[in-house]
Amino acid sequence: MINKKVNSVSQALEGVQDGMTFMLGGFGLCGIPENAIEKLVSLDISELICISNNAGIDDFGLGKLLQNKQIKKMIASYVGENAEFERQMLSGELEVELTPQGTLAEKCRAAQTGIPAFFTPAGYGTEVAEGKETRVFNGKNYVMEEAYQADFAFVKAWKGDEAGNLIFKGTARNFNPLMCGAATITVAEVEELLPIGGLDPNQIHIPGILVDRIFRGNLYEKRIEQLTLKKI
Amino acid sequence: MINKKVNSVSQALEGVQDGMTFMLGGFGLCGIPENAIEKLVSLDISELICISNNAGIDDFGLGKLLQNKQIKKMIASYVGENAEFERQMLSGELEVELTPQGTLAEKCRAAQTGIPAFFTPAGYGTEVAEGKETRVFNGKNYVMEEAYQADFAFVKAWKGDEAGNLIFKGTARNFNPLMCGAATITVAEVEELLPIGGLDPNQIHIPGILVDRIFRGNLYEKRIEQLTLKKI
Amino acid sequence: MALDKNGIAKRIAKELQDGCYVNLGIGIPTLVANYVPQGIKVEFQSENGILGMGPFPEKGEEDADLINAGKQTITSLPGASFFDSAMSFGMIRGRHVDLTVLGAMEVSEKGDIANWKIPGKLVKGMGGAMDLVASAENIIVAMMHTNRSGVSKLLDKCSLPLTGLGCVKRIITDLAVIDIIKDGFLLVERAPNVSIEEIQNATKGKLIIQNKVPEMEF
Amino acid sequence: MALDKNGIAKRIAKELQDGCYVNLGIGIPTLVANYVPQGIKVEFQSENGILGMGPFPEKGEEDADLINAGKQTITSLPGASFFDSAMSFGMIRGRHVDLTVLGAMEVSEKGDIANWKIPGKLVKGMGGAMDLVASAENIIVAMMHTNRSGVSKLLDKCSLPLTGLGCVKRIITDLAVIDIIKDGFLLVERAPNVSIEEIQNATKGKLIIQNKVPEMEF
Repeated sequence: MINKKVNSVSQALEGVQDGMTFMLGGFGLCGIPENAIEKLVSLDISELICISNNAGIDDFGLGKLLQNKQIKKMIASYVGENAEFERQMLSGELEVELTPQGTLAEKCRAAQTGIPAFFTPAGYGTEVAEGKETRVFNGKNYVMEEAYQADFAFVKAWKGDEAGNLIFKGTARNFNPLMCGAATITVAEVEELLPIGGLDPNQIHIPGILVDRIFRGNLYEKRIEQLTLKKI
Repeated sequence: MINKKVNSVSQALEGVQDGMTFMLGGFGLCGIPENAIEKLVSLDISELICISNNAGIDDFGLGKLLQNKQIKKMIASYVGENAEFERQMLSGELEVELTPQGTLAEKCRAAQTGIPAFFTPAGYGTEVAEGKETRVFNGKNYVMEEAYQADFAFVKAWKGDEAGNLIFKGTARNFNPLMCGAATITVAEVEELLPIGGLDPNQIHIPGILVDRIFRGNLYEKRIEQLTLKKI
Repeated sequence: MALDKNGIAKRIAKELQDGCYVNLGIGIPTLVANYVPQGIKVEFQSENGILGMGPFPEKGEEDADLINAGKQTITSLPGASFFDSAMSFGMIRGRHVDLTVLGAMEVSEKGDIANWKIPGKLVKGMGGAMDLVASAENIIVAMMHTNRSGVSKLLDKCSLPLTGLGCVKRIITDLAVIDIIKDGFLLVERAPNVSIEEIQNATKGKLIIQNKVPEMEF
Repeated sequence: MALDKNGIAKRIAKELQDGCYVNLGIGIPTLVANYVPQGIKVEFQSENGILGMGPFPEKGEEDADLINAGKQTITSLPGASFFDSAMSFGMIRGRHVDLTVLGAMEVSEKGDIANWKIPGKLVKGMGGAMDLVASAENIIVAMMHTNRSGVSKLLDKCSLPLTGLGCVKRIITDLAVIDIIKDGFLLVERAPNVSIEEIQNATKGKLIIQNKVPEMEF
């Protein structure tokens, strides 16, 4: 097997540069590549374009890159719950491209699987469809959407092996599998890194061919955004 | 949970009619819905359109429906190794639409996921692209392909639960997951049918929402097409 | 008397049919899960990647890797499954999810809905709402009849950027149940002790009143 | 002397680079797996849904649920993974598979390939070949230089229905290694003891000979 293991987050991030486009997995703070983000915050890179369903919160996740003004443009579906984001957006400091969540997911998957464009009903008749080709299939209106192009994808999995195979947990799966192989270089961080052959081949969510570098994350805070408990 | 269990293959096939379009999972004889096919052979229905990567062999799998002359049109990617198929095709008794394998897979997935059409490079410049829209993205040529429309999908999984959740085994997975929910009614047959909650939610390949009826197959011959052993 | 949020949720729960897969939006729709009628089996999908969503966890049982689309900690029921966002929206676009209940800022008498942006003021983003409203077979809007300033949210035409076009089938508010029909808003039911006149006054779009309008039953 | 099928496979194996993901077609290409150079790690993908394909099983270890694209029983190596056909061709279209080796009936000097149909006579179908040739970064054709009747399979123009357009980079036959360049077939290497004249006679398309043409090394 081809071995994808790197020994540190620094090695995993080798090659990141100003102005690059990054994909980052996660939904809210669930399943975000915490270690990669933490490292990116410490690097002297900016003017980034980030594709991620959400933009973190003020002091966690992508919110930290925003605070640092490292992000030039954000491509996301939902950006509520982030005051600094809203400030930068309304002041014009931050470019924002809002995309329906299913379209965002499918545009990642399209990049992963060599589909340059596809049609979706989402956003037809709204400002999302402005300037885009629309077409009727079987009497219903659809919008043509194109695959993303990105330089790095940062994803977070639960378990992985050194061949780059990944298994995700619960709803921390979300966009992570779809971003693997969707950028020029895919960096996966995992909570548990097993030797090659440590995973059941039938249970692998993402085959190692879609991952270029894999490392075990040192620290996972896994912050909960909305702790909601059963009322007694 | 919503319960999808039916008690027999007869119940599972209720509603099949002359002239319908069926999707059938499997690659070669690997992972084919043996019990559904066996039952279809015994029913008085014909003029069928079948979407399946292969057409079985003369005396097994879809080959049996062919022998019986129940199939009007076959949509497949590879039909070698089937003399009766070749005879019917060359004599004009059988309509055949040959489709690149990846395109066939993606057209099923498109039907499953509400994508009416997508672009693929496969078949550009060949007779497969004749009459289809082509387009250049980033300097490369692509063909537009549309989602399939089918009445029934017959798939075979390894394990399932009564909620319709499915887990496939090895390379018997192939087209089966992609056909789930890609037709009006999806019928899944499994080797092992567990009560609801019997599967790890993290390991389910196809969620029950994409399956309408599930039953345990009585008989799996699982014939091997090319037994090939290590030379000693 | 106008319903509270739980009252709206309770009335919406009556729309649930046995064997339905349901996606509940953030806010009032989330409450619907508390009022599933007895004897009926429905499954809740949350678009961040779970089918078979269960109630909120007990204290100490919460899992950061198990949340709903509102980012709340949840549990999974036996028979649940987890999947990625492409599969999740595949279910939605592919019309496998039977019913979507979501909130709105405005609904027009053509069934247009706006719920993601107030230009220059507030931009939350559409999240999964555009996919949901463009795809679901059956879409119910759950909302208050008027906004905090008392202005009607049921309009002849939406003033805010749209989320979807001609997609809403039914609106359930604190005052009424209203269907979108060809000519406008058809008043189907009144909240208990709410008069037709009150509803009329709170509705800016064309309200159609046919025959006697019954009170909601729960 | 012209190579046999194993000889062709052996020469092709020299094209394998460390860290490559490779898809091997049916026939001669399958044999390439037997000759992976020492010290090099490659992974074999089979488009029916496995990455990390291993050798054929021992007697009694065969599993009907574990086959390759040629429908042969196989094994999986530690680190292997199974996946569905959409993911499999996603890997192929998405250019994650680095090298494709496949057979052909005809190849033209423009790099066009035909390998799925002889009108009126034989129709096997394209299987995954059209996806593979339209997508792979690097495509090597493995075939005999002439067909059973001794007619060249390297033509100025394909006479059979095409599988793909201008996609073949290199052809390795029983007689030669040939690259497709702008002007035609560039003769790169000769099989041991095969003369340039023999190759010229067996090639119908334009054969370009630059400098001295070395013999293949293994």
